[in-house]
Amino acid sequence: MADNEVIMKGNEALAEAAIRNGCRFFSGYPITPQTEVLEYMSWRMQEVGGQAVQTEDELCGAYMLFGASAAGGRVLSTSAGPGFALYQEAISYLVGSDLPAVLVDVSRIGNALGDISQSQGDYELIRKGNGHGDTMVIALTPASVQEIVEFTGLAYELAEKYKHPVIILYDAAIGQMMEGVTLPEMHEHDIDQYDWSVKGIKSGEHGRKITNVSYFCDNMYVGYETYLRDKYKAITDNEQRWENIEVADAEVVLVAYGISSRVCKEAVKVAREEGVKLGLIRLKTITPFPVKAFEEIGPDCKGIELVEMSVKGQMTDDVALATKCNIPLYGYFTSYEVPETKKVIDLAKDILAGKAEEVL
Amino acid sequence: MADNEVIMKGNEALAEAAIRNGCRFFSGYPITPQTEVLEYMSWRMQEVGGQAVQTEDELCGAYMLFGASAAGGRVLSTSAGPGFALYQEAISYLVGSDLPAVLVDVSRIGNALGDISQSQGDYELIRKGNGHGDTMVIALTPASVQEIVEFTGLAYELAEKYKHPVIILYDAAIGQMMEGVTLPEMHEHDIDQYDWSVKGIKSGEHGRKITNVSYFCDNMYVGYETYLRDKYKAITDNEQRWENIEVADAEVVLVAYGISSRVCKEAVKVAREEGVKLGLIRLKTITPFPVKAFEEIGPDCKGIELVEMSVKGQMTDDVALATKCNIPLYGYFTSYEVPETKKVIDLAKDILAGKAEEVL
Amino acid sequence: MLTEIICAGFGGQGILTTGILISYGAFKNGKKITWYPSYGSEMRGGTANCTIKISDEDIASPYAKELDVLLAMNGPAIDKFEERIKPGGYLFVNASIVEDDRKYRDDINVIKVDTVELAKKAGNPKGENIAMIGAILKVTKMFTLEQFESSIIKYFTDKGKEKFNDANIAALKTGYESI
Amino acid sequence: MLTEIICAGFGGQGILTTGILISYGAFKNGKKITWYPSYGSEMRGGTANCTIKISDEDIASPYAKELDVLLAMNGPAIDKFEERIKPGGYLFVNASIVEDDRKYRDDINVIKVDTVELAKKAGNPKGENIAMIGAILKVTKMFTLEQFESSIIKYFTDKGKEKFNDANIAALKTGYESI
Amino acid sequence: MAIKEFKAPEMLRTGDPTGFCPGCGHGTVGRLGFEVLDEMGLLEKSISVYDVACDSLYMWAIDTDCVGTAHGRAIATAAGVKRVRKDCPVWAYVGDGASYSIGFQHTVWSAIRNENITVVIINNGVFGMTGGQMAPTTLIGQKTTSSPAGRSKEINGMPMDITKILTGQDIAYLARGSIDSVANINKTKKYIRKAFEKQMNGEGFSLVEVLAPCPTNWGLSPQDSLERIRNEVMEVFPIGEYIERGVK
Amino acid sequence: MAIKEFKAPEMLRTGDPTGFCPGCGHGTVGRLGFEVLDEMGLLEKSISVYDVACDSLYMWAIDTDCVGTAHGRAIATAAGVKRVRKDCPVWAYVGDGASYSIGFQHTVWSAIRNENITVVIINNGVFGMTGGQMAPTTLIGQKTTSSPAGRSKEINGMPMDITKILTGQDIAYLARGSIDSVANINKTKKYIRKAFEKQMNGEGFSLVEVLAPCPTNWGLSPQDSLERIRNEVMEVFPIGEYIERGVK
Amino acid sequence: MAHITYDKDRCKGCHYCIDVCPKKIIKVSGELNEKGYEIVEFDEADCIGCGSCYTICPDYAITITKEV
Amino acid sequence: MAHITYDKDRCKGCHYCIDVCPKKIIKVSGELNEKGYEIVEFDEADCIGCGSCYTICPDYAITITKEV
Ligand SMILES: Cc1ncc(C[n+]2csc(CCOP(=O)(O)OP(=O)(O)O)c2C)c(N)n1
Ligand SMILES: Cc1ncc(C[n+]2csc(CCOP(=O)(O)OP(=O)(O)O)c2C)c(N)n1
Ligand code: SF4
Ligand code: SF4
Ligand code: SF4
Ligand code: SF4
Ligand code: SF4
Ligand code: SF4
Ligand SMILES: [Mg+2]
Ligand SMILES: [Mg+2]
Repeated sequence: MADNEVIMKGNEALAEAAIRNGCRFFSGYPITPQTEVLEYMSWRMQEVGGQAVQTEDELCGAYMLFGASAAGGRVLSTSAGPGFALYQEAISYLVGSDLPAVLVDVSRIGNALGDISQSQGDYELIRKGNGHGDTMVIALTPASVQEIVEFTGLAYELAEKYKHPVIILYDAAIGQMMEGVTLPEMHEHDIDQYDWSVKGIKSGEHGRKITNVSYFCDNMYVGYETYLRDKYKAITDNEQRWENIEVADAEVVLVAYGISSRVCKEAVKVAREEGVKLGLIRLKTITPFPVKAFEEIGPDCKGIELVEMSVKGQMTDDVALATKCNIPLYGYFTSYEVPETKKVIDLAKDILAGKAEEVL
Repeated sequence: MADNEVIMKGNEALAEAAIRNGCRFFSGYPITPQTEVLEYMSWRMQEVGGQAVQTEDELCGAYMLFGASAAGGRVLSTSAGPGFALYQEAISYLVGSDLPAVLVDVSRIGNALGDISQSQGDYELIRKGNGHGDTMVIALTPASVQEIVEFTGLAYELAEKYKHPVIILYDAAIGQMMEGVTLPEMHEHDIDQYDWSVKGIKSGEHGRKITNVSYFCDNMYVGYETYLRDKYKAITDNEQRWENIEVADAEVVLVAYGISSRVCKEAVKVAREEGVKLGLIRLKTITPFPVKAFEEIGPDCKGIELVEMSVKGQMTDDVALATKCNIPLYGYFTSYEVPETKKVIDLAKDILAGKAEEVL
Repeated sequence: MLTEIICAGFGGQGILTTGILISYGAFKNGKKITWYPSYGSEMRGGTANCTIKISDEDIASPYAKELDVLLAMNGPAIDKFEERIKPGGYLFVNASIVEDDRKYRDDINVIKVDTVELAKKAGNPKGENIAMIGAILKVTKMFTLEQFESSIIKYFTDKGKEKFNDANIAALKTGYESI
Repeated sequence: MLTEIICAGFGGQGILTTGILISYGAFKNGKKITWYPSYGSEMRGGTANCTIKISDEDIASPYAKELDVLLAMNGPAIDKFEERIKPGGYLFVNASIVEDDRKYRDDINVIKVDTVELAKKAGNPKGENIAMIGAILKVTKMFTLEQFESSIIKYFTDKGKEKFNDANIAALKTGYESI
Repeated sequence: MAIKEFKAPEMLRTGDPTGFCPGCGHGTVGRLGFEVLDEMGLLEKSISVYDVACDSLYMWAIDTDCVGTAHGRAIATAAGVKRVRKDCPVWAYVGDGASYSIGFQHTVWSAIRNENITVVIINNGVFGMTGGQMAPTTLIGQKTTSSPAGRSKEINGMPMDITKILTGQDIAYLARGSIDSVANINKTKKYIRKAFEKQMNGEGFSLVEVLAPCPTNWGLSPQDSLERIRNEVMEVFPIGEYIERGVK
Repeated sequence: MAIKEFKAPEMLRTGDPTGFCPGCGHGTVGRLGFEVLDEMGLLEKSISVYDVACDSLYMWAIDTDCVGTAHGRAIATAAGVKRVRKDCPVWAYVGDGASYSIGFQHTVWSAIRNENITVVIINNGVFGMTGGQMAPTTLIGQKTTSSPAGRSKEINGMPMDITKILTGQDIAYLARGSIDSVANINKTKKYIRKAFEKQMNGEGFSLVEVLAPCPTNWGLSPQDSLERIRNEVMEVFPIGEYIERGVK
Repeated sequence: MAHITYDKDRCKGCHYCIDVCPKKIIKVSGELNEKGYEIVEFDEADCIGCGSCYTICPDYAITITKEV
Repeated sequence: MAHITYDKDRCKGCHYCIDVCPKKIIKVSGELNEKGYEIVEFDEADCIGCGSCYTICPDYAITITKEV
């Protein structure tokens, strides 16, 4: 890499950003539309003396990462849709074992064979799935290649701060497209930096056990309940991230993340030129869900327009709760088509004209 | 089985009920606290000329079931917590391929190694997880061994009615305990009964393709969006199930499912004897979430007390939405301890005394 | 009325079956029951136990905090569960294994049953648990001997083990009459 | 101003790289860009295409519905995308492959570029795409020849392929001058 | 005077051309399976199982029953189909990535359980569908998008040879064919026929691996691809019959 | 005058007794590993990886670094640990259910990639932790809770023999030991020592399977369990060295 | 006498058939089909009906009928 | 001269050691330890320090020291 200002695909930018943040361990398995990460890592890790393993399947990818994290490495594994579904058990184990890790889901449409178009259908999987038990992860939703790069650094920071898995979720459109991007400087990660990681003991030290954290809590599950609640609360209180655009005086507030939010941003601008007061709450985290972003909504707001590429309108419930069910919700849901600026605005106009149907 | 009135473990009753409903194919892998299903099936299927396969892992269990369902069989696979997390991709494929199947999660506590106590921590996994894409399943939550038996029959009925996977979710306490139970009569299932299943074609027939349903929809994903939305809506409108106990005049309404709801039922009785007007909404389905049950809540209701064995209070959001955020919510959440009647009532009293803290 | 019972002892002493027999007897005599085992890793080596609740009405939790009866087939079972017995409740001690000079709470009824001896006497050396049940029936009057006899016969007959019926009934009676 | 371009042709014709070169040129000249490929099973055998958007401001969706420019390296590319060109937009046709008597919409500007011939002339037989870019620069005046030259040199130099720089610039110029 | 015909089953000829790339081996290997079924009078009763890779394109080329399942799960799925449809010839037709990488465990365990199905595996040395990443069968030194410097034993391990793995398993049939030449195609067809015969006799698991070209991801012309099979691939993966119940 | 001591590493002797059942083979097999590490001066640097089965009880018996991972994923996890901690001896100590059933794919693929770790597998013929279900290694005729009439070849397939599966793989070391007798325990210890030596030499994947009793789930006394290993298990699973880099 | 039926719309121009014909009677035609693939042409007269071209063709483009 | 250290609290009564002692100097003691396992007893005088009992003991209950 000759310089820090380049054009890159989202997937490749993620890979390069991870490396520049000190990631020296990658494990994963090919799956469209994220295979570029593996392909990039296959040569780039050799340049920087790291490890890129094409594992035999996603499970091995996830559990190698589990081990590499336990050993103190800064680690990455990426997948998409069905492959990410196979990570579920491991994510639960990462949470239950207090291990930092960065995982990426490049979401694609659909539930079964043959689906690779862009989509935002994995929202619930990432926000509420996460395997068995009482799991919650931190989930970041970048909307541009540049933001992928920034959130990659942030992801490592949060993962290690909370000793917790962080998931970066973006859809195929962002993963596959190239944009201009400024990359961070190269940064080395010290695998000995944390006391908790396994590294062999020194004379007199006790052996470390990376396992179910509840074993180390007062009264086991009783203490673990508190531990986990406190951790989740800290994350919820401190890590909400969003971008509000002209929300305060908006008559219709759009809510979106990722690729859809870019269209919404344009819609706000175009609509305001036409005299329609749109605003946008862009979710930069979906977990914790940025409830605080909704405080800025003003008294002029007639309705919220959810813009998401999903059949179910997967963020509906969270937005309803964030607004205490006080603002009518409308949805422009598309599943695989990238939403169009004009349609966003048209629905907003219908909302204002009282012609739209609520989703909840 | 000599007679229809017996005492049985929940897990064994499930197995027997499945067989009596015509299930002749079981695939699964041992995991506490559901291994009895596999063990029971290992001898019982031989008696009835069916198949019970201890697969090499959960993935094989899930995909053998996928194939057996495609071939027209009435099928069952069961697991618990971490094992069920490994079913996620397959569940998504079942949904995407319009295949009926009954799957069971016997939930146990926690996220990592060594957790087998009863718990209700898989609510979100079952209600919102279900793999990648825009998935929604039907999820039944029996509260007794008898209800396991009844819901097993219901599960097959719904699975075939909607060509959709149905999940029965209960916790280890219900799975492990014995109760008296009345079993249904033996019923044979005709594997040729549905036209859609693969069975070899007859001269002049066209080959059937069991695969991603979107291929057969108008305009592919565009049509599939509508197809899926309609299916989900039909399920949501028609299949909500619940039991309301003295809800209309209750000052505090309990909401619970499974083992916790049994305790709540007792609490309603005991509290009313003490003059505290409790009521209970017992969820018999969590998907669709029985929103309609909440219509009966009367004007005297001062608050809703959620009783669940989970760290996060996983049903909180759904109840808030079902009540349009209009009723204060309080939680008695325990993770692994079966809730106690007295504590349920104590919190209700605190709620009425204005001494309890809201959860949302 | 709700009766709460725990049966406990070493793995291999047939503890879970003992609990099932009691539950089944109650069920066949028109009661609602729950039976709940210790399961999972607890099985390894150590102790086994199960909790039985018997009632005329629906039973809420299968867990028991205030025992009417503790059936203790070994010492560790007493260590673990004695404190949970209600004042006035019953502790049935397997006197063939538990030291005779052991001290007990004085607000409960302790009944020592020499199960090995009784089983031998009944000509059913594996019938220790059933002899214990006999003793419990006599003391607590939960069910009549006849009621329990018929349920136990049905239980083993349904399992295809009718050939043990006579020996089992003998053990039950011997236990019953030992008190 | 937002410029929307699609490059399309057979897989193997270097379509994606052509798009990247245009994007990179724009980026190095201070523009915001998005480049978006067809990916996945579409790659198999058939056609390849990519969409480029160039703007001074943030770009919303990387998809394009109203093309300013279609760069068509073969016939099927024209079949598929011609209708999306804006009235008054440009269609650059690879005249080396596409039949000469083909009919086109009459509200667009069609420019035929004999890429094979030009590349040969430039002494860079693999430089067909770059020759095409040269022609586009000349017609659309998106960037000056010099602006694009320096970006193309940087692009290949960064990739460690500086030895092709002269040949590539020759192809670019030949294409530019062919109009 | 009799008529000899060389003619693919009508089903394959009457629809649209397949979605495979020019020269792709899938077209030939799948056809062999359908020819055999046709000749055995089993075509209509047959049920084929595909996963999501290039094999899945067969779903749109055929007009008999089929099931499309998740990546790597075709063999497990086929076993499930067969256990319910005992009279139907059931076959899983899948890639080498699917069967030896993500679904490897199901391949071996279906063999151990001796599931009464036929498995045909296309060894094309790459993950074709996803654009040519390294597969378990990629040769040492072969460049792929995920082994850009060529597969190296040190980093990626040796190519997987299923005939070694299944040595000594008590299955009905195991063979490896190739479609680099007419003679080898005909031989491969015989293997596939035996495999289906064993299934119909209830003898259990039969597996035929077939060396096949993926010109697109090999970056070679179709002809050069066949050449490569002859010169390079067959050396590492010898063709022939490896296990035959009652014979060897 | 010198002193010869037979003494388990202090770490193992000073805490509570292990959680294993009386006569369980885990106690011995794990000890052999720690003895070897101790004798090689590597105990403190060592990192052990367990999954959720009975092996996990070691986490509470030792005082060196360890990782507890999901069922069947110990070998994959150990490979991840080792790739970050190249200087530490890393071993996965796991059950036969974990390594040959749910995690089988990781076992074989770690071997193919020649991951530089040591794997010790306890072949006790059952799923011990979950109460004695059939394992890949359960013998034909053996009754388990999921093969109540005895394992049958027709229904469940033949027992899996890892030495057959890994035949011909280019790994550092493969051996099978047994702990039925003092002599065999000593032999097994030598195997484990070689395995760790190979790892420390960077030669790659080493695997030692050990025949061990699970008296609880076999329903036998400890002594009868050892007898059974000698009389029945060892016939199906012969002990010895199978692969040794540079030697065989 | 052998008869060749060639479905040029199925042909993808791999030219395998050219290589395997023992009589060398299959040639590149110089024409493209609708999909843009370079199709072949046959000199049926010399065909011996050996079926090699059928056998190697991955696209079911050739049918050979032969009287025997 | 060999010295035997026996940690009876670790012993689980498997009695493997009894079987392997070449001198047959390990016997069932008839006593139970705290956990209820039947412990063994040694006749140290005749011990040859062969270590067999140590080797077979799954519970690290025996240590043998021997002067050589
Ligand atoms: C769980 C999951 N992981 C990965 C993929 C992506 N994927 C689809 S096909 C394929 C590989 C195909 O290779 P192979 O099985 O060899 O078939 P080929 O296309 O080469 O015939 C991969 C990795 C997926 N769809 N699902
Ligand atoms: C995903 C998942 N599936 C199943 C289990 C349940 N489980 C825990 S240990 C075990 C088997 C243990 O057998 P083995 O690996 O042979 O170890 P052993 O206890 O016999 O030493 C099983 C099935 C689990 N914890 N997680
Ligand atoms: S990518 Fe390869 S395997 Fe797939 S269709 Fe094309 S040539 Fe065949
Ligand atoms: S169950 Fe078996 S393997 Fe597990 S500790 Fe007990 S004897 Fe050992
Ligand atoms: S082999 Fe078939 S597809 Fe290939 S060129 Fe010949 S006719 Fe066409
Ligand atoms: S049948 Fe034989 S001779 Fe005739 S064209 Fe085909 S290959 Fe040539
Ligand atoms: S071998 Fe060890 S555990 Fe077993 S009886 Fe002897 S001292 Fe006790
Ligand atoms: S060291 Fe040898 S002789 Fe001494 S007690 Fe142990 S086994 Fe017996
Ligand atoms: Mg392949
Ligand atoms: Mg085992």
